[in-house]
Amino acid sequence: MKRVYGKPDAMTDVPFPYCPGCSHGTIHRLIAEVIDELEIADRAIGITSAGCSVRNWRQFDCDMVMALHGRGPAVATGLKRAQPETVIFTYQGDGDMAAIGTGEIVHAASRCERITVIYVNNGVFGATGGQQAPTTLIGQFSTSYPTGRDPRTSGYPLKMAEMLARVSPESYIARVSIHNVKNIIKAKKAIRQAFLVQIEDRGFGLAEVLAACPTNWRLEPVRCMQKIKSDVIPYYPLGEFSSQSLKAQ
Amino acid sequence: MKRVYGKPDAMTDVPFPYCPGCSHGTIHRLIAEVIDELEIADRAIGITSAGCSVRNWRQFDCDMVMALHGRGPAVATGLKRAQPETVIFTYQGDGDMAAIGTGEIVHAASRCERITVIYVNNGVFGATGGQQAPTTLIGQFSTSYPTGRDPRTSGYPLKMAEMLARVSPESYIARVSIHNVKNIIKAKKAIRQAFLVQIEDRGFGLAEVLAACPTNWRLEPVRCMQKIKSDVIPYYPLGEFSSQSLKAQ
Amino acid sequence: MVVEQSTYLAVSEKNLMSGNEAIGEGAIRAGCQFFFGYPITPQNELFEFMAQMLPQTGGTFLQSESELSGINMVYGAAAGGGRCMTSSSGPGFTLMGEGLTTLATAQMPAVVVCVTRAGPGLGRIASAQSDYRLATRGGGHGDYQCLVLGPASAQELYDLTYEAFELADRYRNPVIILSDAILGQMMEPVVTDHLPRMKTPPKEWAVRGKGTNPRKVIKVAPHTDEELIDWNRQLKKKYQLMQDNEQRYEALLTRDAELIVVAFGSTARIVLDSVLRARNEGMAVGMFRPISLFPYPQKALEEIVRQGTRKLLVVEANNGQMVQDVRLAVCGAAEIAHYGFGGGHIFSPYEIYREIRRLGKS
Amino acid sequence: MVVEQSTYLAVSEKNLMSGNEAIGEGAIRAGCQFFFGYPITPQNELFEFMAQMLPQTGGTFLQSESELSGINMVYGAAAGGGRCMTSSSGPGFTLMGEGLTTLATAQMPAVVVCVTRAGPGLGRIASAQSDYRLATRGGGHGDYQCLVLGPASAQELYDLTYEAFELADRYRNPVIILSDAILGQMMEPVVTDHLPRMKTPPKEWAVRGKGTNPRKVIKVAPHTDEELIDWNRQLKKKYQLMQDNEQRYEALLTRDAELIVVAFGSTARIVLDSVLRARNEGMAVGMFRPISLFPYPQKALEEIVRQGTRKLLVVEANNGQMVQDVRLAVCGAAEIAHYGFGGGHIFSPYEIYREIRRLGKS
Amino acid sequence: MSKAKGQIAINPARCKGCGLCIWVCPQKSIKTVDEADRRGIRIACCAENAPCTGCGFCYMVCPDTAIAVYKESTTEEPAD
Amino acid sequence: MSKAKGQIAINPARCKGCGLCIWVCPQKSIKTVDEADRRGIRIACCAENAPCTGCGFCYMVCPDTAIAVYKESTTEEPAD
Amino acid sequence: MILNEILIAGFGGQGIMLMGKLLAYGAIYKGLEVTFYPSYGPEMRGGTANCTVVISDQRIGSPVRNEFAYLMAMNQASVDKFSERIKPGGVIVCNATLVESPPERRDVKIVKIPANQIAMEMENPQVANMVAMGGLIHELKIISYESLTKGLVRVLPQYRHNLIPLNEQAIQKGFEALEKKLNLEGYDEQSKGTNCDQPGTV
Amino acid sequence: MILNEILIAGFGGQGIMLMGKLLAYGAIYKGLEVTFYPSYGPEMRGGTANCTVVISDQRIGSPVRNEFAYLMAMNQASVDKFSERIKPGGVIVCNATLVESPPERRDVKIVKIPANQIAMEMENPQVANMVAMGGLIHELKIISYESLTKGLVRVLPQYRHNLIPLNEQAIQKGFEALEKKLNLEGYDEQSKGTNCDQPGTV
Ligand SMILES: Cc1ncc(C[n+]2csc(CCOP(=O)(O)OP(=O)(O)O)c2C)c(N)n1
Ligand SMILES: Cc1ncc(C[n+]2csc(CCOP(=O)(O)OP(=O)(O)O)c2C)c(N)n1
Ligand code: SF4
Ligand code: SF4
Ligand code: SF4
Ligand code: SF4
Ligand code: SF4
Ligand code: SF4
Ligand SMILES: [Mg+2]
Ligand SMILES: [Mg+2]
Repeated sequence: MKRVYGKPDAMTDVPFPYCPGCSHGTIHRLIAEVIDELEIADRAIGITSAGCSVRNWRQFDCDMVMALHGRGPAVATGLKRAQPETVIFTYQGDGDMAAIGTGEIVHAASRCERITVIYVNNGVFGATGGQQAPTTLIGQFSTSYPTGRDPRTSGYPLKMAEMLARVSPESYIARVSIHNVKNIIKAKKAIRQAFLVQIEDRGFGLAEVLAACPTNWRLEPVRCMQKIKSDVIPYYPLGEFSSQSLKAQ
Repeated sequence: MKRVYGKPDAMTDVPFPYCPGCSHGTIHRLIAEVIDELEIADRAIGITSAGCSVRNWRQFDCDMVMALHGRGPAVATGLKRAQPETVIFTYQGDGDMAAIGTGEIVHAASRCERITVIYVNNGVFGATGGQQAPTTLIGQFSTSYPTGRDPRTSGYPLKMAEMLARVSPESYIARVSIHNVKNIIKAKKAIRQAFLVQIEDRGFGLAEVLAACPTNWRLEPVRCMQKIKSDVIPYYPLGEFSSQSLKAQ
Repeated sequence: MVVEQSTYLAVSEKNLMSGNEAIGEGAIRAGCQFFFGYPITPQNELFEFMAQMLPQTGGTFLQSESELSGINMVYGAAAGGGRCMTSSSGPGFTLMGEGLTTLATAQMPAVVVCVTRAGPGLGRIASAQSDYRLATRGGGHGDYQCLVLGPASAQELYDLTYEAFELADRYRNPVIILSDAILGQMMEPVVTDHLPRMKTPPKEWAVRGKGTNPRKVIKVAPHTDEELIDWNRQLKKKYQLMQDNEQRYEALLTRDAELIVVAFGSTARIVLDSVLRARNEGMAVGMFRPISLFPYPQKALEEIVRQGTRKLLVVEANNGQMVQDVRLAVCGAAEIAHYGFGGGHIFSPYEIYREIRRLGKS
Repeated sequence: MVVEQSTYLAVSEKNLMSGNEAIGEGAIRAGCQFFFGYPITPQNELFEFMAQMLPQTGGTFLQSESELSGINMVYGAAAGGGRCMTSSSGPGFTLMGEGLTTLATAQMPAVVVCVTRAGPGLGRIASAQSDYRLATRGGGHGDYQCLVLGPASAQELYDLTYEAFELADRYRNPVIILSDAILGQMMEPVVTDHLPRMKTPPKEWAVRGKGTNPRKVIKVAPHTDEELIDWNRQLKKKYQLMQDNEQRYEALLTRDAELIVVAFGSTARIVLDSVLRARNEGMAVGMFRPISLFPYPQKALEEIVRQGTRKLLVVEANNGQMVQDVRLAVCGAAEIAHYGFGGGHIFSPYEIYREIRRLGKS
Repeated sequence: MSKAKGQIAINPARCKGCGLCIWVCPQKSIKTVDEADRRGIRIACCAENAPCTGCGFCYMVCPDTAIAVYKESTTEEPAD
Repeated sequence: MSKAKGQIAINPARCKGCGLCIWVCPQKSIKTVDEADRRGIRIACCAENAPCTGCGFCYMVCPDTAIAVYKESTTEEPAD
Repeated sequence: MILNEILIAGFGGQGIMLMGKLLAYGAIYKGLEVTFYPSYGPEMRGGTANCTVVISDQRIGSPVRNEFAYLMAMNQASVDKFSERIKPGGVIVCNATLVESPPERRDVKIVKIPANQIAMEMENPQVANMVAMGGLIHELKIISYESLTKGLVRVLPQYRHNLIPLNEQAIQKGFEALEKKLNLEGYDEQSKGTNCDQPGTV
Repeated sequence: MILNEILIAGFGGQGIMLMGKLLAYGAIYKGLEVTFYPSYGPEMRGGTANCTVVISDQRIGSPVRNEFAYLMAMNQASVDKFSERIKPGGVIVCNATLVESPPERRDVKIVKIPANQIAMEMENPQVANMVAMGGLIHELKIISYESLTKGLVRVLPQYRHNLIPLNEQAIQKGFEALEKKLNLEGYDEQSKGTNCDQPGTV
């Protein structure tokens, strides 16, 4: 028998530290597969960020740099300018990128910085115990708003992909999900494109991945996948929001 | 003879400290006129920001609070939550709001905070001597990019009104200009709407005003007005980008 | 952890409270009506306590998009006359430097809590005291100063947080509560009813719209160079007043002590055990616990040392940040040693006892 | 001000340079290839010099969207092995606290310039020295330390900026150049050719993609609590090494001085005139000028004072931030007075002379 | 409208001589004075024999609110 | 495709028993073990007599990359 | 003077923190000083959990301890990890249902209580922790059944207050199990002692 | 020893800063120490401008001064604002074209040079500042025409280097105007002196 699926090479042997069913693991694997397929492990550099994935420098078998909360795109910018031959990706949660790091990501996008951003939208601050993220759905429970998100008090869920696409003319920006096999395959394609647009020097790449946090959603993993489909995607439509430069090619 | 036009009451007698032909003055006057017409001088509070207008607390005859660079919307949020009966407006340049203050404005907009933002887009950091703003046009000279803005190095001019409208469902967001009488009248209407949407508790209000900085553009005031028409508006189209809640009424 | 209900506020007996909750209770008791903050471990219990309680008490809780924004919201609410608070830990506390210099400049009262974790950088969530320097000296630019209180028990966290609001209003200045992860997580009985329930006092300087009065302006920069110099002179006077009036400390068994251990916050708790053990063994050891960290209780320490102390052992869960203050207070009058580590080391009473013995002998 | 062309880099004679330009020249001479920064007065001439020069020398200039972002870009470029720099003044320098603790934790070399203006808060653009404390002690959380140099002339700004890059690489640590608005605006002749044109040295720890080597990780937090404690211990050792090796100062007429005026940066320039005048009048006055502000030149000051100085007069354009360091150095061995004001007061040589005379008499 | 009789007053302490009112006046009834003032500025003033209609355009564009416009017995609103 | 013969191997050190593979397997050929391990987790394992086709779905959804899929003499790509 | 340092350990889900807080309230109602310090394992969620309760009639120094007079071990892992931390003369109370190999020390008193089993017999497996608490206060002696149960209303959320009688019953069952000297074995008379008086305690 | 504090003042657009820098280069080429310190008025743009040049043969302390040995006043406002700051025995060089009422002090030397007028005569009004410079170095004495003009190539931008001969000529014209003792009046012999030696100078 031949192994047809298995751990990608760009992933280390260290098991993931995440809760059972946590989407971070799936997304990590997709990134590693793309790094393998594009054969860029030797020149890829990942930027970690604060969040449950803060120590994912242990997961990727490539050079890694840790950034402080929200600053990934700035660190990536400095590094890419210093080492233009490398392939830089940031890995950021929705707290990291859509809350404290708003300035950094908006400007990296508008500079069309040649970096790749993997943006994990799980609708919650996972690492700090389930507080409301900018992406938390209306009515959704969190430890900061125990009665559920009320737009009157704390506003509307932020659609980062749409917003960033609006300011980043040379870019590939897409929203994907990992709630079933079909979408996982699509998600990988989007991640691949988000890398390619950098590698081919065509622009800024960002894949927003709708993800689950079973622990803070207080749901079984399988129920989480169903919830992504039933509740999350209707608010956060999947698709490509910017692929100007790709079409131009 | 009867005075038909003259200094509005909500303006103090202190002459403006701006360069000849600087649009800040025009915009100040429009705000003061709107405050007069809405009869809110007694409950309006202005938030000043860093920039050439940093000391415009001297110009408005209402309570004023100085904010640090870019933080106007956060200060306004805190103040509005503490004093919900007041009418709060921030006055921010494009360096202030679109550069260092990106996080604050994006989140104030997405919270649909009941505040009014007067956003002065003059395409330049005026106060610090003409460096590139996030809004500087492609090819435009600045002291930070003396050979002109190259999107490859420093990205594309940021369209804040469009971007913010994307994340602010309950809001009035418009872009106006003051390059001639017709547009000045329109600008005043937009400023008025941006106040009204707050006063009537319908949402967040923002008027982006295309403005001139004769000194750093190194152009005569009249030439500046022509340049707004010929160069600036084609990139920054005028209009309303969000008035959902207004239409709903 | 979500506090499921407000039992605390109702009962008049001792309540078991975590240090983080005690801060929240003290704040609400003092009439705090506004909390703006951003999650960070190990202060989340406080954050979530306020999230739960403020809406119940008619106050406002708002999760800001960052600490930078949060403290500026605090500034806005303070300008509006509200009693308000924010809280964080190391990395977030660092981001409040701008806000602190703003609040201090504009002379706006506010309470800022730092539940210290191990640094530097992202660090880890283990308890540490390495933000002492940042709280007492650092953060923002220019000549400004925050009052800094360093409680050491849940009761003290409650009492001093309450008092912090009073001090903030009295001096029109930000007050920092410097706590740490041990104090934050630890639970202890707290009595609450000895302090009257406060409402925000009237503040004639607050902006609410001018109404029919002359307008008010809250400034972070004056109009002329001369004004700014004068402004700084005023601030300096105020800080001197704080130094004259707000030095707080606890001295234990110091009268005849040849060696005094100086420690604050959770470390002082551990030191207490070590000191008592050494005393039990006949060593002439005492403990000095600064409660106000700015102003540092210089006068008391100096006087105590004058009574014949030969040595001071400064114990802190950091690389020696408080040593400078001790040195400045005693200025050569006693030998000063430091024991401590940055990065989240948790002392055992025994190791400090060992250090006391070692020093006592030499 | 825009520097219109690069005459400086070509000529081997004395050039008239503003202090801000001298920093830029020194940086480029040292092989600085990356500048990330955000405009702020009174450092804009440096910012604009780099904007002009770096593209001409094959380097990268990028205006960041904020200082917070700028210093994190510096961190990224430093991680990539580049010699890099950022600069600001008070309000922006405050926003770099997070970046500084990051750089220090990750042990990344970088040069950070603060051209101080009057604070606190938004303050004004008048010259001041009130970011002394922020540079030497503050900014970020946790136990970390930057090297801080305080030049006092255009030549020294040039020389020390150049050296700062060397020091940053040697210690793998951020180095702060603490300048001020007077030094920044003032022009003086500067010789440049005595320092060889440097290239970025090879840095085996930099990340460039692993290639065929084992991968590298640049961290701001280690994996375990123990590692973080150990990490802090290593950092402490390094800071001790700095303290042992990098104390710099200038002493003038101190040998027989009964009164020594201690001052740094632009204030030391003014003090020089006052001291010479007093000397001319027969007073036994000297001047001590710390050049390294961290480490503070304690050893030298202590020794000098031991030679019989009765009094020290600390003159600074702030409310007395350096006094603590002087006190810590001499520890009771001499009386210490402070003269200075926060908020942008510019001393005249005469007023300091007057102060010297007053003290000399008492 | 062109028959209405208007008049403007320019506040010399506020006018900075930017020239926008001159540019915008449909009646060409504003010009600059000949002599610079203490600030080195040649401010705006009424041109002789040029009929002001009181249209308010100059007021509208003046960045320094240096102009007041008067009109003979009319309460008309500005052109819209 | 359903006739192809496949086989999976589950890494017990990586599996966290989240159940996603069980949910997704079209052949119902995965189940949980009866006993919790030292971590208190009941990990996934192959169900008896259930024909694995080697489709890879389980690998795809596994958040912990705990599954490797083997197939008899085929190099087919995953369903797309 | 009284000074008891108690470590309660088990895995997440066993209600370890609740036990600690209840004990702390027991001390409060006895008029004693008390501190409670929680500690979670390095695992993200679930995993191990333990808490330290210090009870004294005098002001309490450190809430964090390295050595303890009492260990309440709710599972085997807790025994393996912590039994060496108990001072000579101290007491280890084991949840006999889940602890197969009790510690082999002979200088401490080892008490076994089949907490889960008793709870199961009560047809309420989730009160095993309360059964164990009954056993623990039996050994502790300074906390009475009354003062302990008085705390239930404070530590249980409102919506569980209907379960207070059940919890009381479980505590009583646990207490009685030891009172009847049932399940007592491997107890070395010589090292008996409830309050240990080692160097380092005051 | 040599110590000269020179204040050059006028309004923006008169080339005040250029004058100061040129003077500084003159000092450099003379092998002297020099500092140049610019100062702009509080107005946003335009408005007044002045700069301080300190020249010495020894290390220079403060680049900022309150009192000066020389004032080069390019307009009336400068005379009004600064003439009191000139030390007794000092020199005030006035741009006579724009200074209508020269200072009334009798303890300083007052020199008038119609700089704009001479420039106008040269049909290059913009070189008035260079004419004034010629006058200034005539009074200063320590900076020669040669060392001053050597600096032109350093202070003028490349695209203006073609104007160097014109500038040299203007400087010369200014120098000669005073050399020929033209336009010299109101000068009190008793207070004559180029280097003042007041308390506070070294
Ligand atoms: C300046 C600063 N503030 C706060 C924190 C605490 N913190 C760490 S991760 C995080 C947010 C985590 O949420 P997200 O980015 O969505 O990641 P997730 O855990 O959900 O994957 C926060 C607030 C921090 N590390 N630094
Ligand atoms: C933290 C901080 N960084 C930088 C500055 C310096 N600064 C003052 S205003 C300004 C930008 C001004 O540009 P803009 O907001 O567009 O206002 P304008 O002057 O053009 O009206 C800057 C960078 C500051 N005050 N604070
Ligand atoms: S808390 Fe949520 S995001 Fe974090 S590891 Fe657990 S499931 Fe994943
Ligand atoms: S610099 Fe520009 S924006 Fe500033 S006052 Fe002058 S014209 Fe206006
Ligand atoms: S528009 Fe106003 S400021 Fe400009 S010239 Fe006319 S009156 Fe003067
Ligand atoms: S009111 Fe109209 S017509 Fe009269 S001066 Fe002004 S622009 Fe001209
Ligand atoms: S490979 Fe396909 S059939 Fe085989 S176990 Fe996995 S999901 Fe089931
Ligand atoms: S999906 Fe992976 S982790 Fe989850 S049960 Fe299956 S093999 Fe285990
Ligand atoms: Mg998240
Ligand atoms: Mg602008």
